[in-house]
Amino acid sequence: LLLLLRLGGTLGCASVEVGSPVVPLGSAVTASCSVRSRLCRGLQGGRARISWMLDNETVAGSQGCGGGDTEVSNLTLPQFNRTQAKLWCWVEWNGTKQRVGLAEIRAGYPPAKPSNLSCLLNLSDYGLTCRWQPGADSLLPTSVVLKCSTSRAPAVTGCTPQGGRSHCTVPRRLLQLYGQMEIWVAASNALGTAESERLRLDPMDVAQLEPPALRSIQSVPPQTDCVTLAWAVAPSSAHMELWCELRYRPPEDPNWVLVTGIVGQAGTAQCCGLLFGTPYLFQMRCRRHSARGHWSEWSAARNHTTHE
Amino acid sequence: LLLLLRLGGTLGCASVEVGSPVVPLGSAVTASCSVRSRLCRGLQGGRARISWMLDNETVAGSQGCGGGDTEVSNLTLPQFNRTQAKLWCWVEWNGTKQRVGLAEIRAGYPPAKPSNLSCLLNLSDYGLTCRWQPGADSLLPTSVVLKCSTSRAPAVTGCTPQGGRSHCTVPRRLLQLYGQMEIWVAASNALGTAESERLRLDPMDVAQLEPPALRSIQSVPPQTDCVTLAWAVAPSSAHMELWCELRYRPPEDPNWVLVTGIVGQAGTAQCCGLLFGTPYLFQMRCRRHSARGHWSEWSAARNHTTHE
Amino acid sequence: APLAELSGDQDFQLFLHKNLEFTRKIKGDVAALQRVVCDTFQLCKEEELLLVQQDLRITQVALEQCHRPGFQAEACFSQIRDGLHAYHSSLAAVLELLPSHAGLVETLQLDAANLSSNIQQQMEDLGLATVTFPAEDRGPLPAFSSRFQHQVGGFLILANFQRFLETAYRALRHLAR
Repeated sequence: LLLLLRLGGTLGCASVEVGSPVVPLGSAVTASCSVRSRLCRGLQGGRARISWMLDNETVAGSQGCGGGDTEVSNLTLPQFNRTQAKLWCWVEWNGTKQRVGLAEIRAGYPPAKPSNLSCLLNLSDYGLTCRWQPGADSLLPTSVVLKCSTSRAPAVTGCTPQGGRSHCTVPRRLLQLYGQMEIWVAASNALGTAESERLRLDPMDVAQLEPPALRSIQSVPPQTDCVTLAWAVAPSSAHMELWCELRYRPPEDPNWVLVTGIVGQAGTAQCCGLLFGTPYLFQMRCRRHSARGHWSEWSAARNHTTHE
Repeated sequence: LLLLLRLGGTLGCASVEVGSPVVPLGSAVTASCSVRSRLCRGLQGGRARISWMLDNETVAGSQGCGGGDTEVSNLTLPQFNRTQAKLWCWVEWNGTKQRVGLAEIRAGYPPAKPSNLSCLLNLSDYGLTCRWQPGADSLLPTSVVLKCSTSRAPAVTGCTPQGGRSHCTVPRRLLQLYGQMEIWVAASNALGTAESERLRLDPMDVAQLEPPALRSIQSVPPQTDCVTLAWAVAPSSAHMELWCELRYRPPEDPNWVLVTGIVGQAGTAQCCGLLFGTPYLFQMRCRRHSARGHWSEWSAARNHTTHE
Repeated sequence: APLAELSGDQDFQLFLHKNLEFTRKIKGDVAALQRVVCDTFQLCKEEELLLVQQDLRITQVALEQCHRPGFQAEACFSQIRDGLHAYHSSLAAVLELLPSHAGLVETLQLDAANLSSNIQQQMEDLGLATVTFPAEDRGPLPAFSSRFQHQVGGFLILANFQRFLETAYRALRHLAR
């Protein structure tokens, strides 16, 4: 009543063997189809006439005796140029053609070496997002993972890119903040493996700071050509020693005036030499005092018109 | 100043007991705070002066000896009208007031009986979405679940509404299609439970059909006042015996002409008596032949101008 | 009363009409899966697999009580119910074969189980002799000796299930007014 299947691995009426189910693109593929007449009910005694089809195209094999009542047909495809194909073995039986064996063949390349690996630490969730160039498509199912190790823990999978993307985010729990880590990309498929260069970094050194906020701008005191700006860093970098920059310009002037070396958390900064009665745009950005890591984006612009 | 609380289960320096942590709104609340001076380091020998606060308001208790070196203060709140409050027990110690005990009290009502339970079966994923009226808010944490049972399986939780909503969807695997099911809502909180009326239904009888599609409309043959419409049911109801209706009207005419009793899967329907050279709007809807369950929405309207 | 006499009974007719529709739905879903097997594995014609089918020895679920002459309604109902139960288990091999269509295969298993228990419930309601099946009759999953055999096995299970449903459908329709 139920699906009664031959249990275990005993060979059936016919079987197809291939040198390798995955081959480099353009290389040769050899296959053989063995038909054991004794095990194919209805084939007893007669010689099995074996034929081949590559997907829907007939291809010629060479048939001979495989000893006992086994017929064998060997096939060589000198240059296999499809990335994927089904190789069917057929036998003629009672005037019909029967599919009796199948080999699914894939072709492609070993994985290319991933390159240009870079990472950024997001200070809101402390996830480390890394990006890289995957290199040429291997045309084969390829597993890509980002590996990371610290001085105190062996290499683990930091994250796995989804949907064939070339970036993923290592969660906080796998990071060693303020410590040295090694990060690299490992790609592997049936034809080989490849690894990117190893990035040695402290996640904090690649922190993407959130921009500071310009609170207010006032002239100081009314008759001078200076203004005082009140500013504050983003809460997520409140515990850091920062190095900030201010830039300002009249809206129509393409060139910014840059004030560097503003140190500290929150406070005020002063700019002098401004023209009177002129509208100015002000922006500020910061980065960690250790001069490692990236500048934050420029803050939202704030405008202020100096007094007459 | 640290709160003198003793770890582990042994009674600490003080403890607060309440009649019940959850009471009907407006009813009385009684509490007692027992202070065991011997166990309160620094309190030995002196009489503990106990006082109470309900959230941030002082409330008066009556203090007496609880035998041995235990002081007890009893408190009665005749009419507890807050839905939630913290009842603090304080003791004076070294000239300071110390929090030594806490009881968190909630008040509300038993759950109201859910009503107006109705369900619809979505034919794309065969999820049964049920909605109901929750009734008056009990002001207490109340767990609400949709229960379902079939003649062959005991009651199980069909689904749990999320975020206080009054609807949820029973997944296909818990349904008995074309069989009799019982479905009801069960609500419970600390003060009681309530159940809705039980809905006895076959999920298929509350299937929400997708509207049919009007494929084409042609005049038949050129000189008559009839048109033939070609229409098809939605794939999700391809296996159903359907009963359909057609309606049509000139755009500016508010009244529809209705053609009922169109039976069958896909085919054609004919309308006659149409005015010549007049633009008409056509729509169609269906429901299951067994007259059980809901009409589908009307199909997208299709217009056709009859020949001159 | 024997099933045939009940043909006039309104509840029985409602049961038949509902489950005729249900069977049509299941047949449609099996046909959809057969199209997936054809598109995915290029296994589309049963006549090309007669030889290798003998290797697999996938037996059909016989519904001889449902064929005329000698149509025996109660026995036919029992055979349909048992057959649905068997296919519910066999479809596990198809589930393994088509992971990206797990939803459709699982729906098919649920439908087969529901139809089987609808029939069981109706027989109980009519007081007919009933054999209750253990809820979960999951024998060991069949072990195929090659991917090709697994694909052919999946193809044949669906083909047999489609034939089974066709016979069951005709039996139900024979009783329906």
